[in-house]
Amino acid sequence: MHIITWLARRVGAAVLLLWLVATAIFIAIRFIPGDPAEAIMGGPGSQASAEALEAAREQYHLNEPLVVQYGLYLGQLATGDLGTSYAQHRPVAQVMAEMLPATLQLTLIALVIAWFIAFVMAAIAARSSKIGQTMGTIIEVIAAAVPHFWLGAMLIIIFSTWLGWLPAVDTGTMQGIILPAVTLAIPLSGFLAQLMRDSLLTAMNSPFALAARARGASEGQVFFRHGFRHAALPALNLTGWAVAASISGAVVVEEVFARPGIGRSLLGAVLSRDMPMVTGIALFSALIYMVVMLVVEAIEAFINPAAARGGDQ
Amino acid sequence: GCGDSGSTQGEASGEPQSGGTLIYASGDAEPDCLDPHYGGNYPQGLISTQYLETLFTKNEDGETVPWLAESSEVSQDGLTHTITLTDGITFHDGTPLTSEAIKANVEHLQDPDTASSTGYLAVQKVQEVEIVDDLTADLHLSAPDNALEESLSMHWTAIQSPAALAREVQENCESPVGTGPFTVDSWDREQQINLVRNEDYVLPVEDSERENDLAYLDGITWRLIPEAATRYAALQSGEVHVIDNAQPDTIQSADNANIGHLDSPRPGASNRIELNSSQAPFNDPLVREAFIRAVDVDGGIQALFFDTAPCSHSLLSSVEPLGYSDDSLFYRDVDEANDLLDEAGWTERDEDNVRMKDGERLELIMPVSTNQSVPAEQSLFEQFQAQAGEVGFDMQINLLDLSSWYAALGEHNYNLVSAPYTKVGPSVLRILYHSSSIEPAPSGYFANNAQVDIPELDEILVQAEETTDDAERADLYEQAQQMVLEDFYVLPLYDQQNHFLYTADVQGMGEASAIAAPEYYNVWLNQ
Amino acid sequence: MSQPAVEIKNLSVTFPGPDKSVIQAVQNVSFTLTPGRALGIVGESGSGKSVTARALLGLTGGQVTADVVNILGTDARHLTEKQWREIRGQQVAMILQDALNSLDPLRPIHREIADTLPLSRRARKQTAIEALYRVEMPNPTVRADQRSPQLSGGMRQRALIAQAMIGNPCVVVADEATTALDTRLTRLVLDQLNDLTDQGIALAIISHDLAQIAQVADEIIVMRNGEIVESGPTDQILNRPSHEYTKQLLAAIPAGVERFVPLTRDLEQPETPHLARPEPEVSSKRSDNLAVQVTGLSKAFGDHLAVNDVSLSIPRGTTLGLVGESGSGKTTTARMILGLTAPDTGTVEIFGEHFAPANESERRALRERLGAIYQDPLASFDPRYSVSQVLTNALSKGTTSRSRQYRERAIELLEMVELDSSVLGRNPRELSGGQRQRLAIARALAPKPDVLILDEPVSALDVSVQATVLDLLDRLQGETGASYLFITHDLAVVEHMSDNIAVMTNGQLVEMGTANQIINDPQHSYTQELMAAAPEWNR
Amino acid sequence: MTRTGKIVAALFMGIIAIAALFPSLLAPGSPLAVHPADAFGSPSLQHPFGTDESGRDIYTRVVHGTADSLTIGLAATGLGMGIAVVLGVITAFAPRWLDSVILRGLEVLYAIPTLLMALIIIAFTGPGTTPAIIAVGLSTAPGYARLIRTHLRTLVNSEMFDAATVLGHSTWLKVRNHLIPNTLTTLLALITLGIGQAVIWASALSFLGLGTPPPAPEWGAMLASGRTYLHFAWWMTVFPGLAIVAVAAGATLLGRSVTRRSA
Ligand SMILES: Nc1ncnc2c1ncn2[C@@H]1O[C@H](COP(=O)(O)OP(=O)(O)OP(=O)(O)O)[C@@H](O)[C@H]1O
Ligand SMILES: Nc1ncnc2c1ncn2[C@@H]1O[C@H](COP(=O)(O)OP(=O)(O)OP(=O)(O)O)[C@@H](O)[C@H]1O
Ligand SMILES: [Mg+2]
Ligand SMILES: [Mg+2]
Repeated sequence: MHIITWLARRVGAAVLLLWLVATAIFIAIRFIPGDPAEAIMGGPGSQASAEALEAAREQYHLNEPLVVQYGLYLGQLATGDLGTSYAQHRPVAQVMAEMLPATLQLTLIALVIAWFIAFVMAAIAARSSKIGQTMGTIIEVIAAAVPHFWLGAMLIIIFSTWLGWLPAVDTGTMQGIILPAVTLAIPLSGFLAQLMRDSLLTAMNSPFALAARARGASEGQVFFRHGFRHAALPALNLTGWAVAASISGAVVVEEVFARPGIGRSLLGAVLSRDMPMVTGIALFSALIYMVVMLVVEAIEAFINPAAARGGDQ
Repeated sequence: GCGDSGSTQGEASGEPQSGGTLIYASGDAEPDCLDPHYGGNYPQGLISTQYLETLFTKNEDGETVPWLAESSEVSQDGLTHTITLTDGITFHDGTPLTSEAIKANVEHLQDPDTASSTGYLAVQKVQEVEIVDDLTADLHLSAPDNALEESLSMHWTAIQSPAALAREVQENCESPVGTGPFTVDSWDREQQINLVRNEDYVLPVEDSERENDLAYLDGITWRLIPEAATRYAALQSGEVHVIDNAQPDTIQSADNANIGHLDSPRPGASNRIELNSSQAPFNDPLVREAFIRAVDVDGGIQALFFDTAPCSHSLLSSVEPLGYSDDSLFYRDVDEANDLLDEAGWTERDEDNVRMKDGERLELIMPVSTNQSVPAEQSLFEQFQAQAGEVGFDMQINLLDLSSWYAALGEHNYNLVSAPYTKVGPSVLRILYHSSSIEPAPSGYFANNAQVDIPELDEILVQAEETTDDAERADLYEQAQQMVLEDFYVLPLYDQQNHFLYTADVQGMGEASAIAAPEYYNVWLNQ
Repeated sequence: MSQPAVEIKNLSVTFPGPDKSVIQAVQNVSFTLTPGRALGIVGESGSGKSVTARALLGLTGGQVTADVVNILGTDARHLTEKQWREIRGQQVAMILQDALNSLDPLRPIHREIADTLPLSRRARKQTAIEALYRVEMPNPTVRADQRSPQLSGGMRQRALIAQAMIGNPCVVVADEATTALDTRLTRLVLDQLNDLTDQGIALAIISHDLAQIAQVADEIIVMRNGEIVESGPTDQILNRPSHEYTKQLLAAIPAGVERFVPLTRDLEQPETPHLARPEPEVSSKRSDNLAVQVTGLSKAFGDHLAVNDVSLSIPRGTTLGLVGESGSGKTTTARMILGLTAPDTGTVEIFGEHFAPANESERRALRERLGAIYQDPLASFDPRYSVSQVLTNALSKGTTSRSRQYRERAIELLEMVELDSSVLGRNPRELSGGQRQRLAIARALAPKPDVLILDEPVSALDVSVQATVLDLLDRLQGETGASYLFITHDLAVVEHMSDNIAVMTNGQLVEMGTANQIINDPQHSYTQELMAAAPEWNR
Repeated sequence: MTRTGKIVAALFMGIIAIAALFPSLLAPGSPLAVHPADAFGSPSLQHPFGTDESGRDIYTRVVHGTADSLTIGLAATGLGMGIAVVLGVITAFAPRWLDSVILRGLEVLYAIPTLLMALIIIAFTGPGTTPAIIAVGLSTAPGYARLIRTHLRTLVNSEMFDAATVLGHSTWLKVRNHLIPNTLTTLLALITLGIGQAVIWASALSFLGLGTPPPAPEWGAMLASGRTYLHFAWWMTVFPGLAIVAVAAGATLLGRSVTRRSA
């Protein structure tokens, strides 16, 4: 398939998906109990006057018929306008533009660390004895079973309080991101390693690995030329999910390590029922997910062009 | 018995140095608005203390003294307060401080659009501000108010530039303009608020020890670290210099860790549980007393607060000179509690061992605001829940976010509540226990959560506020406190806790504003 | 005779088995490989051929003992891994058994071929392209950049040969180099192996098919259960076999064997009786005489026309063989006949009754008369079912899989396919390939069908097992008078099994006629090409 | 897994089962009884996991919390799986257009991270145990639905199904004989794997103050209160956390062995 048509199709699908997410959220928000105008005015506790509520309704077009509201909403989205935060009274896009870099930085670093740990774990487990493998499985499973918030707390107490090696909160230096990123990475690496080890083992025992050995390749060469690629593929496939999972994790990790970011904004938005903010973040993470999926597909096509062209015939 | 508070005041060592940015880590919720007129909660007071100043303040002896005001005078009838401002003070925006500002600020507080609650109550009685000359204004009151100067010493009534107040609410929230030693430079939401030194600062009073009037610190980075453990870890590793909302356990271990501790109990009301007397079962004083007998306040506080919070048996903070305390009223006696409940007619029991009367269960609902209640306090309530359960109460704790908590109070859907209230001076008693406070303020808040409705008490409270005789005032307030305490409307716990920990390189800590918020004007970093 | 390139004496290989037991994979095997000559190793599946071959590269993964392992003058009994690596690829090269999977699907084949050469990146690629050119890979410069999934089976096989040749080895071991290929490609590969010996390389060629080995090998050793049962020059093994097992192997080859002559016959008896030829009962209704009639079937997948206007018929009681290269549409045709794939156009009639296209419920009545057997029977069994449950499920028409009520019928079915009733409790996974295929046949026979569609039923089996299954099918046809549609790519098998033969290529049916016509007098050019490629096998 | 491994795993699951069903057998005390005087006791013979800020025995609370935490995990997984099965079956058997509509919808939900979706749902329902169950259940459903759909599609297109078709078995018989039983093992594996994650998600919600409120001995809630005293009473955080890890890891291992066996 031509690269342009491929891209056009993928982008088309992504736009469709975003539209669906936006619509789903629009419908969902209409079901939320309580008066949105009240939420705008700071929740039921604020006891805003009737006039103030009316003004808010006017300002946020809450008096229009649903269809009109939907149209306005889509129109706004199409121009990149995500609305105004009820709680912060600032454009959602602006808030996200401030928060997103921190979260993306955290997620990306965590992803890299997770990949690295997973690969090392898989490589060690794949090459060791039966007992080593069982130990490997158990370590992977435990890594995947550790809740972020607990891990974060443990890492702080060990590396920050006891050993004093690493800061507990972001200090603006690269050191500050180590603990949060590792916290986010470890459970993820558990999942990835489980996946990678299976395919690594399969690849290392496959006929083509034997063929490589038969033509004189060393174990190391077999490992890097064949095992690594095959292990990377399924894990790569999971990257979309992994990014989504990291954003979930970021909600907790940002809270624990007092880092700004969309995870923490989301928590705040949910607590204050700041629906435009919630909508914006949901849409954004869907967008990120889709961008990641696109990139992943491109990388996959690079590693495995045959599969990208529609599999073996 | 309760322990004593252990407070290690910072002692300046050596010559103060200029320079350095102090990193402050706050555990409070991020303020919606940096202008404390808007709403008016304690976190706003804490931060605005650094960049706003008040007309009056409190000295070390707890007396109210002028600050931005040079002097003040009260008319014979108590209905006119004449305030004269100190000359030569300018706002951060360069405009001079004039009597116009007093008028603009009072009007701003009274404007419903400002959505002020604390400040609004403080200037409730001011009917009109009359400008006499550039530096003098007359405040005309609807009724005498001997607490007005105390009220004007609180940062919720701090004086801001009239030009700034004229801006959009939102804009003023982001960059309030005052006269303080620091100014608001920028606000990175959810992360930090950056304050920088006000290079044109003029200290309103004489201070012989200062070479110039400028703060030592280049600025303050006001970080938001809601997690207590993380905050303390950051302090321990030196990433931040000062933390607030210090947990009792960390305060206790701070001494060994070479960390300074500032205990600055808030003025006004003590931290207490109010028993909603407007509805069953607490409309019966016997049941109120039974509840108070059932729970172990002292034991709980001792364990949870590690002797950092002395028990209070008073309605008012221990820093209030007119506070009245009665130790004989508050103790635990389970047998007595059971007898009282029997006497009140709650004699049957259901299968969960909850007492019943006429088919009604002895249920208590306690909404707890997670934003306003520290974990140790929530644990204390949990203990009360278990102990009250032993005598047959079914006490439910509902953890709510602030707005839901307000909503629950607004719907009168509570039997017990702990609502902190900070105000300088004993006049807080009128706000908290006058029957008119059952009516909600424009912001929706009503302060008389115990719903005390005693005409005689109302009269005493009004009189106490209007009298010009200090001795009479003290006597009236003592009577009022006795009435509320002896009828068991309230279970006092401890002073409103306000603990700060700071690293060893922070020097000069200890000064605080009238509302007990630490000031950093004289603080310097020993680098 | 020249100096042997490889000399092996008393080679034994063991693997650790379950519960501390020992698997004796190879025992006391001795042979020599000589430059310019080819040694054939034959034997049934699991006889230890591949393990023996891998021992020449130090890649068995098991415990190896031998009196002599001499590879090009090196005593290879106690080599380190590093020393072995110098032998592998440079001195001894191997073409692995599983051609379809011996190239990493994620890497371009030029890398796979040349990545161990001590040359620059560009030079390596150039060498790889030259090697591909030498093995007659079509369009080598383009193919070099492709990955194995983009290559056909034959191309992959040739790429593997190129890979083996690139280090200029003195010894080449080809393990089942032709198993996966259709007739034409087999021919091609065998020719190329022949070229190797001409170049003076010592060749070992491994197969379970004596017929193929015979075309290349100068000498043959026959293995069974890890041991050599017989060895000698090709001519002697083929024409004067002394061991009973060798004779059986020879007999199992279907090429040239007449219809209904059992392949598992006892060679001692000169005249083996033919199996009973079924007497097709001629019905009065003409259309009823055709078990299957297919008219104008077409099927497209996307814009690829997999089957194009195919019409064929199977007279009652006869076998129609369907041959054609891979991807020619054989399976798709069979699935349409079975009503598993809906045809785009065309109809299928079973015994004169309309069968497809139709609603499943409409044709359910006819289902009883139609059975099917596939290449991979395991996939068609419910993984949770035991043999008895598989059969019970079929016998009870799916209503139950556990009732003891059907036990007797199940045992009967097993007897029909010559399986012992002791397998009833086992899971099909625990059966051998031949046994599984028998079970599949037994299940297909449960509703007593009149037509069996057999899609490559023996392609996965080695020759000796294949022989037993083919005989079984023959016998059953004799007993039940069923009609077969027999799909295969193996000309020898189709010749042995069919009354009529149909030939497909590119989705089209190009020729159909009696077996004799098609084999001896092919009309269509594709059929002619196909027949010309078939190995001559004279006995 | 080795023999000893299996025994250890079985023993472990047995202890968890007892803790969930008959907690008093393992810990006779009350998980709610407060003893302010015993607050913040470090682990000792009397209190093997120490005591918390109200003097409650953490061991007792962890044991009694098993039921709470597991129930939430089970209920959430059950809910998610129930929805997923319905959607999965519809998409596997529905006409192409309906399949692609539902598939798109699932992709939409899948694109929104789990915890984010749970938070959004809680924005609607408010915090609490039931909302946490609903939130975790709903937000895990799309992932399961996709897996189930693929699984069913594979089964429906399998040679096993073809073989039954050729034998003339009706659709219902095929579904009954092959589809349901073969899916059940997969579901069982998914459920056991899912419970562990559901327990983690639910405890994350409790930790954020949106799940089960104190003083219930739910592990996430215990962790949340313990973390306040992290520097002073590490045992309040460590043990409930270990319990979560143990149960989640145990469930995963169990799920994997189910998958292995059915494979
Ligand atoms: N790595 C191994 N571990 C255990 N047993 C093995 C191993 N490799 C081979 N075997 C066993 O050794 C025996 C011989 O296997 P081998 O692969 O040599 O057979 P083969 O003759 O090549 O059969 P085929 O024709 O099926 O390829 C078999 O029983 C096999 O199960
Ligand atoms: N379900 C399907 N979807 C798309 N293409 C298909 C499908 N089934 C078969 N094809 C294509 O149709 C063509 C014919 O396939 P078919 O399986 O019928 O060939 P065959 O003759 O049986 O080949 P082989 O000998 O390899 O089994 C091939 O090109 C194949 O890729
Ligand atoms: Mg072999
Ligand atoms: Mg086929």
